[in-house]
Amino acid sequence: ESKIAAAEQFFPMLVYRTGPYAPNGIPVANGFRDYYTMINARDGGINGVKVSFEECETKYNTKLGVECYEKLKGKGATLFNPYSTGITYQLIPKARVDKIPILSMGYGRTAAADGRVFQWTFNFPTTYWSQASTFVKYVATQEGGLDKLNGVHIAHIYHNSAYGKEANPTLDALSEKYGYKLTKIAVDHPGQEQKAAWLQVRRKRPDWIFMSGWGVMNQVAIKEAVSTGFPMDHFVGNWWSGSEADTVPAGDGAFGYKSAALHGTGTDWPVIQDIIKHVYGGDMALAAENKVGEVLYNRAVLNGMFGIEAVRTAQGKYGNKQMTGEQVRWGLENLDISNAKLKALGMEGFTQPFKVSCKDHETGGPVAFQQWTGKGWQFVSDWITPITEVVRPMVEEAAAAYAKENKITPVNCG
Amino acid sequence: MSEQNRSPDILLNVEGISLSFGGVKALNNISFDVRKGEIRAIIGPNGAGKSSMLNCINGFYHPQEGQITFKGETRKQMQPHKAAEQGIARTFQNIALFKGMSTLDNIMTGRNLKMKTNFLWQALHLGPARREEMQHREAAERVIDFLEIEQIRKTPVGRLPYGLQKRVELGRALAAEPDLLLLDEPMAGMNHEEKEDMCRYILDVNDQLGTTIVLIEHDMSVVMDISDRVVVLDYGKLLADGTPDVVRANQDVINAYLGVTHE
Amino acid sequence: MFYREAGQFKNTYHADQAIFPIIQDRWFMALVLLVAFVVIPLWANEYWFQAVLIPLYIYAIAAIGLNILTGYAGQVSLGTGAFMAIGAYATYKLCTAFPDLNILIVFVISGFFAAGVGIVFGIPSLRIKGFYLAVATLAAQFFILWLFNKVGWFYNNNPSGTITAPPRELFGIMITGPEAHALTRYYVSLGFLSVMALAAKNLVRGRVGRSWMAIRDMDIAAEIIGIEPLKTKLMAFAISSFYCGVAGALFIFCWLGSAETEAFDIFLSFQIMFMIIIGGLGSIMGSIMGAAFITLLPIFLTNVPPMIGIPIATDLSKHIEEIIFGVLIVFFLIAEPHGLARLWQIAKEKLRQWPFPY
Amino acid sequence: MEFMENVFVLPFLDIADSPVFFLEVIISGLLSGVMYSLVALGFVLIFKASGVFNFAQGAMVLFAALTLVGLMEQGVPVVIAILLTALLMVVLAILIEHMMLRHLVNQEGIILFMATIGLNFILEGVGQIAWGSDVKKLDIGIPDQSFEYAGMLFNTLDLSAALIAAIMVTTLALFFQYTGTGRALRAVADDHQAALSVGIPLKSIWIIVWSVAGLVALVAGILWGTKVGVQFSLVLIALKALPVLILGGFTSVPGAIIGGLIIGVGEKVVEVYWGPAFGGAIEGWFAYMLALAFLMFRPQGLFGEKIIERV
Amino acid sequence: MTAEAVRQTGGAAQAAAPLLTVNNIEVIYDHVILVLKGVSLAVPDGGIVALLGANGAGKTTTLKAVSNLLRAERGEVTKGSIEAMGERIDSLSSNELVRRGIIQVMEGRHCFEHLTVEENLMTGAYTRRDGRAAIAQSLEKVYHYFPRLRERRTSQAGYTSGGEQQMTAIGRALMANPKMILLDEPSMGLAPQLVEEIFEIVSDLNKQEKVSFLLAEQNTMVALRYAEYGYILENGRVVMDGDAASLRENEDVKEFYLGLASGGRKSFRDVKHYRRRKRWL
Ligand SMILES: Nc1ncnc2c1ncn2[C@@H]1O[C@H](COP(=O)(O)OP(=O)(O)OP(=O)(O)O)[C@@H](O)[C@H]1O
Ligand SMILES: Nc1ncnc2c1ncn2[C@@H]1O[C@H](COP(=O)(O)OP(=O)(O)OP(=O)(O)O)[C@@H](O)[C@H]1O
Ligand SMILES: [Mg+2]
Ligand SMILES: [Mg+2]
Repeated sequence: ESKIAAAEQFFPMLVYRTGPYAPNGIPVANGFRDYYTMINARDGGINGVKVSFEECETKYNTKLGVECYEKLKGKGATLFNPYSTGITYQLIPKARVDKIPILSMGYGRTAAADGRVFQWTFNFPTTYWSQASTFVKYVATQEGGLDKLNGVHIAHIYHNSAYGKEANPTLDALSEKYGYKLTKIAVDHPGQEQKAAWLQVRRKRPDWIFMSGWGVMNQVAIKEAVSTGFPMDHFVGNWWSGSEADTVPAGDGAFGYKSAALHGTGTDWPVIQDIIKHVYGGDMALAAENKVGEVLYNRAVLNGMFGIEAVRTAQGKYGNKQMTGEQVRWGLENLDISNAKLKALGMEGFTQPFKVSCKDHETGGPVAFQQWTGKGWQFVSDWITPITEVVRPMVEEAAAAYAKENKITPVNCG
Repeated sequence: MSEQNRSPDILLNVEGISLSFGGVKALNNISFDVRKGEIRAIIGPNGAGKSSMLNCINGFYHPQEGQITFKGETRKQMQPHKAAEQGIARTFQNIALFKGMSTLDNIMTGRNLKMKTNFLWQALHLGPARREEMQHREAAERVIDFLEIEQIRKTPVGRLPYGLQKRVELGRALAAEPDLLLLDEPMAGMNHEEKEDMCRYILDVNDQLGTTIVLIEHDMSVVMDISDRVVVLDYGKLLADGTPDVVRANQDVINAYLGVTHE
Repeated sequence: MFYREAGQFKNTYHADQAIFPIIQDRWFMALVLLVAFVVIPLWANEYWFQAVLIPLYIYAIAAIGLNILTGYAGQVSLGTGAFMAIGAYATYKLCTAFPDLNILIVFVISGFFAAGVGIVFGIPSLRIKGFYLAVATLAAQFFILWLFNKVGWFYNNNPSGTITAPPRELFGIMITGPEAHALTRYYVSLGFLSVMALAAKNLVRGRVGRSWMAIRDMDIAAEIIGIEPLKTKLMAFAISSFYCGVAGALFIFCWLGSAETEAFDIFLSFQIMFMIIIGGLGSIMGSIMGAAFITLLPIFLTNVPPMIGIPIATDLSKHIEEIIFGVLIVFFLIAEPHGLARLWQIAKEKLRQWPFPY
Repeated sequence: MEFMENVFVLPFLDIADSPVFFLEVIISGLLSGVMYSLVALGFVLIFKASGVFNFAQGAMVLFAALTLVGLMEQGVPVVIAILLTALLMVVLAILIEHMMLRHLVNQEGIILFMATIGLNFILEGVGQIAWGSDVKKLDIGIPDQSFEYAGMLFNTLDLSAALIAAIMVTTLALFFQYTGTGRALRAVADDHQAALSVGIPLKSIWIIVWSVAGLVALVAGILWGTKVGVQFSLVLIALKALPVLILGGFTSVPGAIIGGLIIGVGEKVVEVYWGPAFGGAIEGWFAYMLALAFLMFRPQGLFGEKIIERV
Repeated sequence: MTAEAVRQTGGAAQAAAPLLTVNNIEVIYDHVILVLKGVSLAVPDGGIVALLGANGAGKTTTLKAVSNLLRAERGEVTKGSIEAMGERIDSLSSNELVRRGIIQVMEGRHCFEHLTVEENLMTGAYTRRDGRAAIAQSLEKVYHYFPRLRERRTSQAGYTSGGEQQMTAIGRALMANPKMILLDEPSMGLAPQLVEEIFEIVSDLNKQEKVSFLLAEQNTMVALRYAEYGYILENGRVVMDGDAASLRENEDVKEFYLGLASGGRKSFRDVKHYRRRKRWL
């Protein structure tokens, strides 16, 4: 705590710039770093409170994550973005005790959307389960309506881990509801060899494929899909399976591949332009080398914005000074990302507005679908809202089970 | 030890043993017996099948034909550790000590079969386990004393010179207090004086404990001096069997094995 | 001259059989225990407990377990991670199914589950040896983790597929769960380590340990002198897996708090393997030293450059750290292939002769 | 009951239902098996010739591939880049011998194994410092296209890999069995000290072997890199090669190939037909179980040298 | 050979420039175990020199110091020097030594288990560059010396008997066509007839091909019969040396190494246990 000057807001960064997931980790880490840097350079911090940050390398490894967490905690961290499902799971119980909130944007434990049980964990704007439901809705729009889903054959190719399996319950539940046929195909970690999975695809000939992949698994799957001759525009990744790192190695074959998205890509957004201006001094080439505008980079920018805005929100209540973990938590819980605010932040259209509440830490934000054009990604759908009436009860059930097992009394959100 | 007080009971009887490896007939219909309390030597040229014979006796090799009777019990096949339980101990031609362990531990391993406490007691190192350990340590110390290897008690055996290793190996076999002791070239690589010591130990074991001994050795002076009866093998065949003097005089044996002696 | 045994006579075999027959060693050990039990808790902060000491002790338990199997009984195993997972999942199942069961006892029972599975995967060791045996243990590694990942029953069908340490207390003190204080968890791990290290030491210096080493050094000769190979090897597998199982339980319940199967992946097995090789195969003390080396060194390497004020990019510093780590491993092996334990011994031997060179 | 049916009835009906597809599964299995063999081969070479289980083989594959891609990104023409990388692998072998192996003569297998783990860390670190951790596309002109033939799908990259592997294995197997150097290599694996005593220069032997293993790693790196992109995950391919290695026998060059084929076919058939009954992703552990089953009958692997047990 | 003649050749050889000289070397294992405490010896060109001594005296260590195999056992020469053919050889690798014609037959056989007997023999010819024909000829010669090996040539060395392995090890060294052989306990485990044969081979090679020998041997009787000169090692020091004949006459040598008490050879049965060895030191 002592190391932080009085007027600094410290943002810890758990990054993975090395190891098997580095191709994904690098743009994420750069995005955070650049957004924080830009805030200091452009605005002089948050309402005059400078942003400070420090990276700690986790190699995407839970055990190294512990060390990083403790180290950065000791330096006055007030908000963690773990960027690894494993580390998130591990920090969720600690958050409550250490009084440091966790923001796992679009990953981690879906049940944490129930803010009454997971008071200290946030996963807005949306979750895996919501995402799966938007995928089903997207297929419906392509097939001509939800009622046309009956008889459609969807395959879910997933990373055989807790993360990869997340979408399964939702897809199952919706399959029951809408009558599409669901085939689940698991791919073992790390996924460099997927012949068996794609043989099954060849055999079963699904109409659509949804993929929950990560790292090398995505690249190989896209290549295999190409060589199997699967129509790429019917192959949709989740938002962790749709970045440049996944499509580039497959070359031209990847054209037409789709994925879910939480935000826009490219550099045409005012906020990204600000970064190029303030961080890279307008040097586009340098910016491109640092992956500015790539999917995962922009995701980190969005994520960085959430953290900063949470602090700003908290400052609105507690005064313009350095916020504590508890205050940041309040800020997160009362975060209101309105269209006006997005505009002010240079992110209009970049993502959709939402409002967090005590009960709902997810907000059931909408998801868009984007397609790979060979150079970049392009939105090919509107923002699709999740099927909340199916997802939310599942969330509450899971949260209740967790509360029971861990002897947590849900808070009353009034 | 004179002929009269040697008991004539047969401790071990080997009948019609044949053993082959692929094309090599290592043993071919070999029969002989070993009386209780005697020192029985097996000699023969290199590759004659002597070590293989010992391996058959203690169950490491399973002969294709023939049977072995030990203490009146006839068997065709058995597992080596069963043989050990019945009271057969041995030393090896290529030293087979436990290299990572100290001399004392090697000898204590020889007493393994006699130790019974379960591992839970041992983990606690209390009560019966501790008593037992002490009691066997004493027995092991007697062996160490007997073989005069006190100074190297705690030395890892891998570091010992060859001759001492052989002695430790003998100690390990003795620690088991066997009824039948099989020795495979116990004196190879020793100088005269050390051979004298080794002979002394062998004779003492035989004498004081009444242990029956089967011995393979290439040093004829040793064999002729200390053994009661000698079996001669020659590339799988039994060439001769009898007292040292008889064997020494046998022309076949001289041709096949002894050559002209220089003494 | 300060370290010598001259003049220290032992009048009983018992005294001679003591773990530390030399008085200086006994003092040293007492000092170590004093530091671990009293000094460290007074001084350490949460970072030290949570990032350094607790994992160190837990790894040390697993390393002792693996050392029993690999270092003493000579059976190469790469299934440590899986056996640890069994301990962790068994603890989770037990303490959620029987919330009132004493948590410390649950840890021990979980160890027995691991032991049972260890025996099953140890059976091939009768026929398969050396590096080939590693395959049997790798089969265990991959199969068991797949099973825990696949079968929802193991994680109580919760949708996230992970297990989380529920809060459990003993005599009113939280032992596990997020509220359990780091100091408590520190003492629990240290307590387990002390007791289990002592028990392991007792085992390896007695009959059981000798049979293990005999099998390791020369299995044929061991069998010929009456050591039953199957029984001895299976016992090693059982006891080793027991240690790993308990370590695995502590791993989740006293350290990580929550994990999925990936926490126990093959790299954990490798890591424990590194510990015992660097520490010294066939040495209990070495297992602990190896665990310390492998856990502390990277932390040290990560924290040094910023401490002395050299700012290096995160990835560069990680890579450099890896390289230094690799170089040090090679360096230590060249300096002393038999590990830190042996180095320590040689140091003592030199001390004994000091000031004479030999 | 349903499970029983899924295990004992349905898969067979499935196979009978579409024999062409079954054939396709088998052929895919054979082709993926060859890809594993390429990596296993590097292990075999080093083990056979020095008794070292080289943990760093995966890192060598990565290192070679990274260097090749890195050079190509700098604008070096393909052929020259390959030659330069090959040269670098030889230099690496010399360094390894100089800094590591010669100081560890006559040590036990497990110690040498550990040393290669150290090497593994070093190579990973150096490779990534030099060339970064990003995914890179590797294209040296090996065609990577699919075509359908007799109702089955083939990929030209897989076929090329099979051809290359066949050539490498034949050459190496002949080399080991019929040349004086091959004999010397096997002697070294048996007993370092005795090999020294008859004047076999351990140092140059090791340099040769590690160089060849480095070149094999380069070939594996090229093929795998073309297939999945060059990135850190290439290191993990070693895990796929382990069951192959074990099943074929650590000491057998042909074993690496046959083992690869058996594992490849076994795991694909099982995953495709039996995977669904078990919930999928069973090929990972199945490969090990299959290897284990073979070992129960031949403890030295299918073609490994017999383990000599004598007293 | 009469004692007189031996003394003469031995003496003459000593005077000639030695092929190998070891000057006052000290050897330490594992950085702490001091084994040789200053050993010096010389082998004349074309001579046979015996190295005698009890178990653990340091014979093997001395030979390994010469052939530079110590490094592989974590031992090192810390003092003194070793010269052969007029140059320092302390730092030469064993490969270079073998090329120069110095080869060691290691104690305890050390065959390559997985190679066949013939392949084992062929590894001995690794350093030779004089063509297949010459090597084939040497192989013939080895088979001529050891007919048993011819019979077993295709079996894996690991499965041959102890004596067969010993023959293989010696044969392997002969295949290198050496100038000097360091023989460590060649007679160990060999049948008496064969022991004689081995020493006949030694003397044969020595006479016909001028091969020199440094042999560590426990069978003192035979060793001193064939060697011209002998050194006796005790506890890492040379305690006595002299030509073979004089050693054979020495009372102590007679008693401790030859087992000849004043009254002639004594039966092993009659050795008394209280007798303790006399020490030279
Ligand atoms: N396990 C085995 N496999 C193949 N051949 C074997 C095996 N064991 C022994 N032999 C062969 O059987 C023959 C007899 O071997 P054995 O070891 O019994 O000889 P030995 O009489 O002890 O000879 P030595 O005096 O040289 O030790 C040898 O030719 C040997 O090669
Ligand atoms: N690798 C080693 N490490 C430690 N000490 C060793 C090593 N090798 C030998 N020694 C020690 O060196 C001393 C001399 O051993 P050496 O083998 O040279 O004796 P030797 O005269 O050849 O005996 P032997 O007749 O039994 O072969 C012995 O005391 C032995 O314990
Ligand atoms: Mg024999
Ligand atoms: Mg010797």
